[in-house]
Amino acid sequence: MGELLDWINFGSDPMANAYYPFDSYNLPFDIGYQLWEILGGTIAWLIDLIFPGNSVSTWLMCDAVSTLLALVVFMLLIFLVAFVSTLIVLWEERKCLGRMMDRRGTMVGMKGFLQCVADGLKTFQKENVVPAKVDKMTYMWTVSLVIGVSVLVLCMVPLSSRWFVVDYDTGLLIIMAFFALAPFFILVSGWAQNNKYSLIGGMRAAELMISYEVPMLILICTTALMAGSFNINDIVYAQADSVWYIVPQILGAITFFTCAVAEAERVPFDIAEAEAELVEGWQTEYAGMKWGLVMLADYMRGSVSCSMFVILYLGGWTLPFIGDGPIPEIVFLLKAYVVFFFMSLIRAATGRVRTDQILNLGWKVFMPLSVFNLVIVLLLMTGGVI
Amino acid sequence: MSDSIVPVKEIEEKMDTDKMWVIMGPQHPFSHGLWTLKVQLDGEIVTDAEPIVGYLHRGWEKETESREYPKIIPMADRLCYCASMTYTHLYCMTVEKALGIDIPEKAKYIRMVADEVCRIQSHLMWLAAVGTDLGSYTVFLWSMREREFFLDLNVKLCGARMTTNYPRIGGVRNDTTELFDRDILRAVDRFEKALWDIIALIDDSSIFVSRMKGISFINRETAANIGLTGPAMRGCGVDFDIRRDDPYDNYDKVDFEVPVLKAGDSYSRYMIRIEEMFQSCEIIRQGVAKIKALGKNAPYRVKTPSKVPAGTAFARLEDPRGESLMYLVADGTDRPYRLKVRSPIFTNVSSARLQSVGVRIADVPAVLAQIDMCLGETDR
Amino acid sequence: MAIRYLDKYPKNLAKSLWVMKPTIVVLKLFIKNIFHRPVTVLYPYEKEWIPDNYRGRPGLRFDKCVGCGMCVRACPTACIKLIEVEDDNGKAVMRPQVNVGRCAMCGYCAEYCPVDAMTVTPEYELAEYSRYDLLYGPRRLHYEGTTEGMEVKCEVTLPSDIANGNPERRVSLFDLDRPELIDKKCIGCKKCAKVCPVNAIEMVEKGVNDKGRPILRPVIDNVKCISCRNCVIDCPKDALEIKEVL
Amino acid sequence: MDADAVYQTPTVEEIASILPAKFASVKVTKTETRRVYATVPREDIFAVCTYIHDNLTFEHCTTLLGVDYVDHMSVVYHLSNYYNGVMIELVVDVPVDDLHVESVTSIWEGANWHERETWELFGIVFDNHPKLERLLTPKTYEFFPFRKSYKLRGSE
Repeated sequence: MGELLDWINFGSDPMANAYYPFDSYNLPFDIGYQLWEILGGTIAWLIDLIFPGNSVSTWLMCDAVSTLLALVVFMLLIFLVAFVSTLIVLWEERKCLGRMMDRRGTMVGMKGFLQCVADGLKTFQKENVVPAKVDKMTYMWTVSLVIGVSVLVLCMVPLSSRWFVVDYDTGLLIIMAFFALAPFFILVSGWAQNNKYSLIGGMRAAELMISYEVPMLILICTTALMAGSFNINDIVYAQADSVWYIVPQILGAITFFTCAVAEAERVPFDIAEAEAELVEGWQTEYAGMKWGLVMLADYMRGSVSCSMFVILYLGGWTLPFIGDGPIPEIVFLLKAYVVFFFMSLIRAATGRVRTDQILNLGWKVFMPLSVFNLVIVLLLMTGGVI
Repeated sequence: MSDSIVPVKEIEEKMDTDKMWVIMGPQHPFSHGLWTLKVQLDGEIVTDAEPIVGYLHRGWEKETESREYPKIIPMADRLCYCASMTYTHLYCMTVEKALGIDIPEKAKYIRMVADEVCRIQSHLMWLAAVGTDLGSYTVFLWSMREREFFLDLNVKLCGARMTTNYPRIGGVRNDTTELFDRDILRAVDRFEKALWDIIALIDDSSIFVSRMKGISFINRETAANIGLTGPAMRGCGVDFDIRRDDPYDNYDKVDFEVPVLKAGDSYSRYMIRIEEMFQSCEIIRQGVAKIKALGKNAPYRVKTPSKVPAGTAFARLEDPRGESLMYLVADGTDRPYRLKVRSPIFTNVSSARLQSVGVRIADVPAVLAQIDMCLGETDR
Repeated sequence: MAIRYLDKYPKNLAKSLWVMKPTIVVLKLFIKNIFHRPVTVLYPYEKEWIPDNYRGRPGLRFDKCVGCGMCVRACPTACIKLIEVEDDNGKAVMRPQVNVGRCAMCGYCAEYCPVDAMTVTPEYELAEYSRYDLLYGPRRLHYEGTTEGMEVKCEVTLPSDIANGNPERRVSLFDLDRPELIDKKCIGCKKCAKVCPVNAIEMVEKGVNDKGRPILRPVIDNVKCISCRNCVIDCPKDALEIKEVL
Repeated sequence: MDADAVYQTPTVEEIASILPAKFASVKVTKTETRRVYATVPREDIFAVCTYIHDNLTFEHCTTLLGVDYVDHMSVVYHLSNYYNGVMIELVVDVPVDDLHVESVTSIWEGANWHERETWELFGIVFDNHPKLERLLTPKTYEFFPFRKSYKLRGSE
């Protein structure tokens, strides 16, 4: 028995918890932990009120359980922030593209932001059509996997040194590995739809991947070489200590930007869903909410591409002369939006390249450029400039 | 091949690699209208193609046989939604030829100016289609924006945007209006500036140029033989323009250049049309000056008899898309006995196989956009 | 005239190997559009200005109409029909009814109206819930604010005038052609006088025939006549013929 | 006038004199500026067209159409020269009971679809045509809709 406030130990330090899952301070976990303290404390108090002296209440408030359930809240929080930032990216593209094309862009509520919500609701209400001759299991699973992988990789991008999911030493590699998974599912999905356009689209996704993946990894390794670590925190703070890597690696930054556009399958590299010749490419047979989710996944990948660019070349969440600042998460997101603006600009200004051109570009232009970039970095490092 | 460790050829034979027929259309983003292109693909490369048209066949020619001559003018508008003015013009020219009458100078100049407005507007429609076919929505919207100013000119001239119903047998429907006189030169000046922006978007972009340059070559002899006409033909090196070489309606009294390129690839066919828009602007400027010089009271429409004497007549003109011809058989009544329309696209699209074989499937829209498809006149 | 675009392009492809210039052009428009409005017209809320001669649905000035049926004959889609309505004095008159669902907005009815009662109107929002609602009766065809610019004049120049060196004379198409009587065929049935919408035909006695009955022959008042050809079409013996002035 | 020489820019007068000289059956009915009108019996049409294409350099077959005159049918050829804009109109009369004309597709590939169209709308068979199939109308049609014997519903 006791008062409600006795059960809620709000403001306790999560890091003092014996089961604290991270090595350093984690803001979303802290928020989640406090939320769970309020929520779980209330539940425990209620249970104790009904069954006085039971052990469930105390079990609920023990270190292990509260960490576990706080993690659930933490996950929801991470996803929510990532999701809303994706919606902002979506809105930004639609509005900016509209202005670039001399039209108005979205118009529904809040300068058009609510159009995303309206579209989501509309696709959600649509009938779930499964074409008769598709391979049903693969058809459903691949699209789930594409979306799942995109959500996963989106949530794994740290927004600051205190807003992260994993903080491994190979964090960058893990993100890139998950990021590169989607084209495999697209390939399978293209086959499963029993549609010639989808099949060609799926093949093209694979073709696209082999052209940009290698230079992209070389560029990442170059940055890791400069920072001396694959840890994202280390990379960001190494840039804060010296100079943003876009300055010494300007060539690499441009190449990475182009590869990131290809990675996100956006114009000019959206050959997998080239609407002029392939109707909608590998998404042809997906309708309703499935299509809506696939589109959302596209923007998630675009948002992740921008985040990676910010981490690798624009000093992440730090600002020059200021360092972390009071709200580094906002700084990070704003930087990502600026990068995304340039992606929209490229989309408005260019057309679609051909499949053989992207292969040529990947292996004959990007590959030498990235190696050249590596050489420059090595020379700079041996020269002791950095 | 022979010295590779894996017997590639053998494997390929065992793999039973079939070629794939992909049926693009009739509802496909690349087919601007209702038509089908069956393409046979070997991987991504087109090995065979077959165009299928006729989804929009309305029996236009048969239907004219049961209508009086003036009533066919609104019908001729509906032959092509982008170039309605030229078809109406062509029809009136044909009937005037059968009647053996000459129309007033002012009507000729007005028709010429209206035709060139129509040509610019049609070419802009084509430019928009090229933009989407090459994956850029910006080009589409910018061209459509420019096109709007010319549709407004149409409204000011005759009250309708696309189905103009403006030329009449023996002249034109009305004199140029004050609004038209005021706006036409302004619109043309404005358009030329805006067109350079669109050109900067396409011709200064390596992506667009590399998509169009060096694919789908057609040489001069083939282009003439397969009946390719219009800008597509001039892009293949045939130096012929009906406006210059077989002039009708005072085109011989204005000064303009006919752009011709010898390269014969998709890009040269594209460039011809862009240049033609600039030349049309020139023609409009000169034509408007000539109309002004003729004065307000000059006749613009003569009275014509309602019955056409028996006999045959044909006239041809340079449509935005190529050479169009109408052949009229009159039997002395107020209705035509037979009216045949030679649509340029009908012949141009029959060369779709020649144009698309050997290119990649990604280039099929880009190549066939240069035909400037319009199904109303193709199927009639 | 000079070739203007082909002289500048194609440039060396190596020089244009970048997408910089298009990007700058697009960025320029973007920055411009932050301060200016885009060219889009938000249609249901804003509307484009349209001139008076815009060809929307046909309009009718009821009091001017004489019910001659020229619009019916000129209509290429056969969407106009003459129906009987009461005019302001309660008299039954024939007035056109337009099926706007079939109307092609060609403006022929306004052009061929001899008394300019039919006009074009700038009204283009014509969607209705049923096809019946698309039938515009003579009263409904009336358009508030009909101006002079909405009338379509049909003025022609005669080829003979041009040949005679008088090319600036323009005549209304309806002041030219007049029906002409072929006296042998006429049976004096008065039908032409009945169908004439402007009462331009008067039956005049011209002597007496063998049986002693009066011979009636139509006499056409060329000033009143609007060359609507009703008499020619309705003549049972084809005794009237339009004489085309050229 | 050498009938076998190759003229790149034949004038109207040259055409009007050469054609009847080369083929006795060809009758030039009318000439205008840049226009020549002629009639050809159907036996000679292929030879005349080959000659016009090869020797008079008429590279382009603008159109080819059929007309149903009830008592006979006509096939009208419009051929144009790309060097001076001269057009030749050839009229070939075909009796109703034997609607056969030699195809000119092997001379001008551009005539291919026009011949197909004329066949499907009038039933005039073009011999040696590579692919005489229905083009605009459905493949199941068994009649020829543009003949005068085919009445439209509203026209009667």
